[in-house]
Amino acid sequence: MSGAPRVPASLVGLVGFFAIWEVASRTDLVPGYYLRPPSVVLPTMVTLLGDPEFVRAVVATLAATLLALVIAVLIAVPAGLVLGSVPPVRRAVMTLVEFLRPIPSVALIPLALLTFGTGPDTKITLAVYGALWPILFNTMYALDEVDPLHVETARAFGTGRLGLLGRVALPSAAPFVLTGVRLSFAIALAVVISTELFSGGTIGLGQVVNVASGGGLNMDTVLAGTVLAGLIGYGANAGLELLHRKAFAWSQPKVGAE
Amino acid sequence: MNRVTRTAQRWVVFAVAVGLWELVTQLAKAAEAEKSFFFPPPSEIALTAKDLWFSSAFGDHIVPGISRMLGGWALAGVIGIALGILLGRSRRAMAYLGAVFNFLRSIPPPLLVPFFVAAVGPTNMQFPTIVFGAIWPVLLNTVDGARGVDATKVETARVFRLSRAQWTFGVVLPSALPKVFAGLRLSLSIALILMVISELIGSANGIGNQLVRAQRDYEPTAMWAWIVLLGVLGYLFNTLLLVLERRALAWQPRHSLETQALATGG
Amino acid sequence: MNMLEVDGLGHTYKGKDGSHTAIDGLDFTVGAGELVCVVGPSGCGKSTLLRTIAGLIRPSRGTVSLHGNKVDGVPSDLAVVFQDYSRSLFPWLSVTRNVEFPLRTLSRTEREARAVEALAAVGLSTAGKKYPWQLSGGMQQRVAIARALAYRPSLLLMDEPFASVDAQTRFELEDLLLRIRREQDTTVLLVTHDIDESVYLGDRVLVLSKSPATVVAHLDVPLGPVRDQITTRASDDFVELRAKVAGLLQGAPVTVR
Amino acid sequence: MNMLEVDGLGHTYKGKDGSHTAIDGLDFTVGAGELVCVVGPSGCGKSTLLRTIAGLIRPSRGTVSLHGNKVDGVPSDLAVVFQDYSRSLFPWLSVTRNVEFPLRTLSRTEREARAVEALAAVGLSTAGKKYPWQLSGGMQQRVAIARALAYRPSLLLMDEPFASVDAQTRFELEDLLLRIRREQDTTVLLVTHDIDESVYLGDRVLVLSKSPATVVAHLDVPLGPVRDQITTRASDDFVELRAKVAGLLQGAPVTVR
Amino acid sequence: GLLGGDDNTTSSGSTGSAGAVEKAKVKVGVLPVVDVAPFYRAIEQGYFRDQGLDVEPVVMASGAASINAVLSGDVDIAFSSYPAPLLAQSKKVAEFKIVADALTAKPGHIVVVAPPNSPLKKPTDAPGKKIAITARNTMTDLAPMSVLKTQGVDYTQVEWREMTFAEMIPAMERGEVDGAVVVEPWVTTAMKKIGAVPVFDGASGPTAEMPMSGYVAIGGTGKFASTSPNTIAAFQRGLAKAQAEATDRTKVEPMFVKYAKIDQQTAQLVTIATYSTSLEANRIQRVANLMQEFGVIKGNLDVASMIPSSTSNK
Ligand SMILES: Nc1ncnc2c1ncn2[C@@H]1O[C@H](COP(=O)(O)OP(=O)(O)OP(=O)(O)O)[C@@H](O)[C@H]1O
Ligand SMILES: Nc1ncnc2c1ncn2[C@@H]1O[C@H](COP(=O)(O)OP(=O)(O)OP(=O)(O)O)[C@@H](O)[C@H]1O
Ligand SMILES: [Mg+2]
Ligand SMILES: [Mg+2]
Repeated sequence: MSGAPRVPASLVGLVGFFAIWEVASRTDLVPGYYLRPPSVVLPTMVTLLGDPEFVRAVVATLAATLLALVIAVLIAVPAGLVLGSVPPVRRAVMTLVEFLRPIPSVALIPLALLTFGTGPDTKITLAVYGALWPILFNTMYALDEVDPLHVETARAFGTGRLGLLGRVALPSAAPFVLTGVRLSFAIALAVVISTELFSGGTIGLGQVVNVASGGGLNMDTVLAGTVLAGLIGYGANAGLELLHRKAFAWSQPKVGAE
Repeated sequence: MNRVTRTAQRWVVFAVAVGLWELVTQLAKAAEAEKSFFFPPPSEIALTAKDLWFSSAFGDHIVPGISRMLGGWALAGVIGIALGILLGRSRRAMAYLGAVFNFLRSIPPPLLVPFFVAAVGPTNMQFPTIVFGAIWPVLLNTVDGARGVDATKVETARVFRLSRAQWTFGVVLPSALPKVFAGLRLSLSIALILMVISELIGSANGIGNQLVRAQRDYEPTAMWAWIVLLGVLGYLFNTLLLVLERRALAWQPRHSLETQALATGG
Repeated sequence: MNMLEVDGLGHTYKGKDGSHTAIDGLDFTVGAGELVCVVGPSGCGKSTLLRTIAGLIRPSRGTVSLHGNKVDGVPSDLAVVFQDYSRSLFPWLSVTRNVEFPLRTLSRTEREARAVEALAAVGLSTAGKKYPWQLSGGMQQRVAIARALAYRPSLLLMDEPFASVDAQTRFELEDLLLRIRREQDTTVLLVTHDIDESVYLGDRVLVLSKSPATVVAHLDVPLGPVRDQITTRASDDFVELRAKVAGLLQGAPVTVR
Repeated sequence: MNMLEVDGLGHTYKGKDGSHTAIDGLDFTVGAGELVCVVGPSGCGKSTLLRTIAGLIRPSRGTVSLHGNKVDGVPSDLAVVFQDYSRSLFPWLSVTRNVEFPLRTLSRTEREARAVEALAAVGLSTAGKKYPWQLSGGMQQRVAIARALAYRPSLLLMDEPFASVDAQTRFELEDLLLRIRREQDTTVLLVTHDIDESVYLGDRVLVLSKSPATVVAHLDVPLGPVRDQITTRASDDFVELRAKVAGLLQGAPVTVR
Repeated sequence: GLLGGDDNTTSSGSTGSAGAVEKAKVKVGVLPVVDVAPFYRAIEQGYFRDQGLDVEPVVMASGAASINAVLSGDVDIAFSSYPAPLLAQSKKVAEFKIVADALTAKPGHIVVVAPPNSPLKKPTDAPGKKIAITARNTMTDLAPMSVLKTQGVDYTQVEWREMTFAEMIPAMERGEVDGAVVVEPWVTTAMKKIGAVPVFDGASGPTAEMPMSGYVAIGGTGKFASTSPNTIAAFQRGLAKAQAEATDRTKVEPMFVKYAKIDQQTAQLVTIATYSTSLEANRIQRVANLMQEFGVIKGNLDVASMIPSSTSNK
């Protein structure tokens, strides 16, 4: 989702969300001791960000997420190009893929813990596994939508199979692939934090939340972590959108949306 | 190419993978390798699975789990497509709502638990969790598709002063449809995944509930049986969705033999 | 009684790297039921002009009025045949459905009747069930024409509508257009790069200069409402007018009207 | 010495609901350095013919041979100007980059030089940095032509390449094509629906019947290699040939050659 | 090995008699719970250092995760509540050795609580009620089931609902569950936040003084528990010193606040259970028997075989 040019408007939406939350937890609509209001959570978050240990945890989570995303892109884009353009390979591999895809990383945490230990390997591996699919699928589907005439044009001018993939298929698929990357970022972040949350052992935002929720209703910290995760994702998304606008100026809608 | 070779093509990699899996796990078991306890051979898993799936667990856990998941996915699809078209074609809606959605979508589902617990309570949060998590691929892909409507088609629609319904369902939706389907397929597996995650909390039944119990009780064969069930279900629903997709996208040139040959360079 | 009034019309496309003035200070009028042909060099701004009249782009300067009302948004009762016809067809609809698509106010049977009639008129009776990408270029262009005709607009804008059909079909379509214009009293603004065609079809010919387009001349074509491919084209008036238009296009200083 | 040999060529499009035979039993040859124009009714199969020669679709029957070798896959040293020029440009590349696209074997400077030259030849020197959608229809078509010319193919296939440009530009592009053909000894197969153009440009004119296309006639055009828009078009030979082609197209039983 | 104790030449600590430790650097998987307060105190006070050990706590997310970490060899010793390692032992997942006992229940430590207006007022109300627990086959369901059984209440009719402690409180308030089984500090928290009242104590009658949790390691050839008897003994001595001091509230309360993230106010109120100073197989055997009684463990499990031979204070 992009194209939010006016900052005030986008703020209105966010502020509205926080306002509803505030009111809900201030009135007795929801248990306020549990769902702490943002007026408590946001300052807690700011305070936490002053704590070097917390910052280290956030950085650890972020680094793992980014690494996982990069690995996922490096695997999924070429794989998507091949699967999208060579039907026999697609037929042969997709059955296995469709069996693997719905297996939740969370269910694999214990096995991953046994295999990779408590280090960052576990969460990165699981995050790559979760983040692969949107990129892979969007690449494949984008290939289906490549204008056949573009393919014919390139072939007529003697472009080989690889050139076709790299110089025609990839550029025309790129915007949709990037949407896949945006989806995958959120998934990678979710898997990294969930792994920290459900397995522990490595430092990270999930670990902080887990420790905080273990010892009593430290919902301030839990929710601060939640909001921070949201903000990280929001920032990453904004960055990817900027990239999108810069890289794909040609794909901007030429006719204004009503 | 005839049907038989096609089917063979479809399953050969899968069969080889399962064969390798069996081989490796059997070897590990024979060698009494460490941790082989947690990685039973698929033949054993199959036996356990047969007993597990077709026992009373079917009605107690599998059916409730699946109905939650399918219901959640369907609702996520409807909301995702509707919102996606709105956000994709309206700058204003995007300006106001884009930020909120990007914020919410980045919160990992396990961290959203407090919100759902506060809103619907821990024993009722499975369904909303699934809906909330499965929306995003459909939403984002629909936005992309809705935005990508060819400029000449937009102008054509405007010139003929199409009604809002015609514009939405006759122009925007069909041109976004291939991307919507990509989103729906992603959402489907995410719905399955979230079904498992959401059943970890407050639920008395479900596949996720059983999976985690098997995990905790050190019953790796049962745990794998549930994992395999997720794979089977994912494959099944995906196949059904593909049939639907092929019908809905029958108009696409890519489904003609000519362009298929073209895409492969043949 | 002027159907269409264009007054000081100008449009500048704004881009990241500089802007481009496509048309500038255009003034002309088109009476109800008139058929006006627009000719001008490639890239001079003809399509831009049609787009502003159709209300698809808001002009940077000047106004377009229909029936005396300033155009702001797409006017009703208007049909356009786009230059980029292949992209203006909906690939997910069959040919018949494409033609029926804008006729939503009509009953189902009436819609079908109109589509059948329009497709027959452009010689595509047998292609109704096909999808656009299964058609040849010229056939796609004729589908776009059929769609516009089936709509029975009071103002019809056509952007090089016969560019992709063979000579024979082109003649037939030209005569079809003339007939429909007579029968339905449609006002037509037609962009063409074929000078003969502009004279053969037009009640008037609007000659535009090269980019940014300004009106070079506004020629009356006194050939009468009923025309014939062989006799009209052989007439002296026709040959003379045709030379005049060609001369104007090449920048010869001709003052007419 | 035949560059191109087409032998019993036929193609049937297979669809879910029935099949459609676009061309059937075509036989003809084109010598090296010849310019052959193809004319035929809309939808008869001209584009299909070009696609099979380019190796983009595998014909259902018959063979295409280049230099005596059967075509199987896309031959090297071939360029195509597609009828649907606007869709054949890559929207993610600027105009210059579009023209440079096929030239990846050349050095960077050489590529640029070729692109600049080709764009200048079609009158688009100033549009190099724009994206295709910022151009008018005729300009896009000229970009497609420039791309094919910059490639300097030995066989050039053109599908109604001048359909969207004004008369003046069309004349210039025709002459450009003739000049390049002479200079580079390119073999050209050009589909057009403009009968005058086919006679003006062609060494021979291939007339096709309506769908499924078969060869109706194969006319020699004895106008010599150097032609001129004014004198050639005014010559008696020209007028006679033109009438002959028109007659053939309308199905008059003429036996030539 | 590389990480072996040879590099640690500086100290054999105050009790040098036991011989040099085989592995100076020891990783211990722990949870953010009150049970490990003495462990952290031992680190802070340098009791492990005195024994020649460099102990690194690795905070895990659950007992199961902790067990998996020790199984993978990633940590040497894992803290867990007893049912998980005992179950794993009975399934022959690995050869578990109990290195040290951590906490023994005392009245008020594990309690079945209910919101004030709940229909669950006394143990006999339990059948048909929804009661929140952390997970099946843990102390949170075994202990109350045992109590109910001895009182002749049909425990099989209780509807258990699994959720985290944090979620139990709003769940009770919303009436989604009629009660919850909570351990400290959640007993105190539930009372404070929603005025929850105790229904019955989970550590009474058959489960009185029930051992709750301990530290385990993996034995067998080449495994830590077999190769590092001196290290284990050193760990035991260091921990025992802190466990013994834990009777003094002021010594553990700061650990609650710092490591279990319990707020100061609550920390002052929580019931502090008994921190064991000895490792007695027959006491821990009660947990195994309890699990057997409710069918969690099939067959006999001899806890004595799980006590490492090197243990000093049997
Ligand atoms: N992909 C396709 N699938 C099915 N039929 C097709 C396909 N492409 C073309 N046809 C059919 O083949 C016939 C010939 O098409 P072709 O495009 O070759 O005609 P053409 O001579 O180029 O016509 P025009 O001058 O209008 O461009 C047409 O009747 C068309 O309907
Ligand atoms: N979307 C756009 N953005 C920027 N410039 C544009 C855009 N559309 C057209 N132009 C420029 O405006 C000028 C006029 O374009 P227009 O399409 O109106 O020409 P035209 O007269 O229709 O030409 P043709 O006969 O070749 O179709 C051209 O120079 C073109 O480059
Ligand atoms: Mg134009
Ligand atoms: Mg064609």
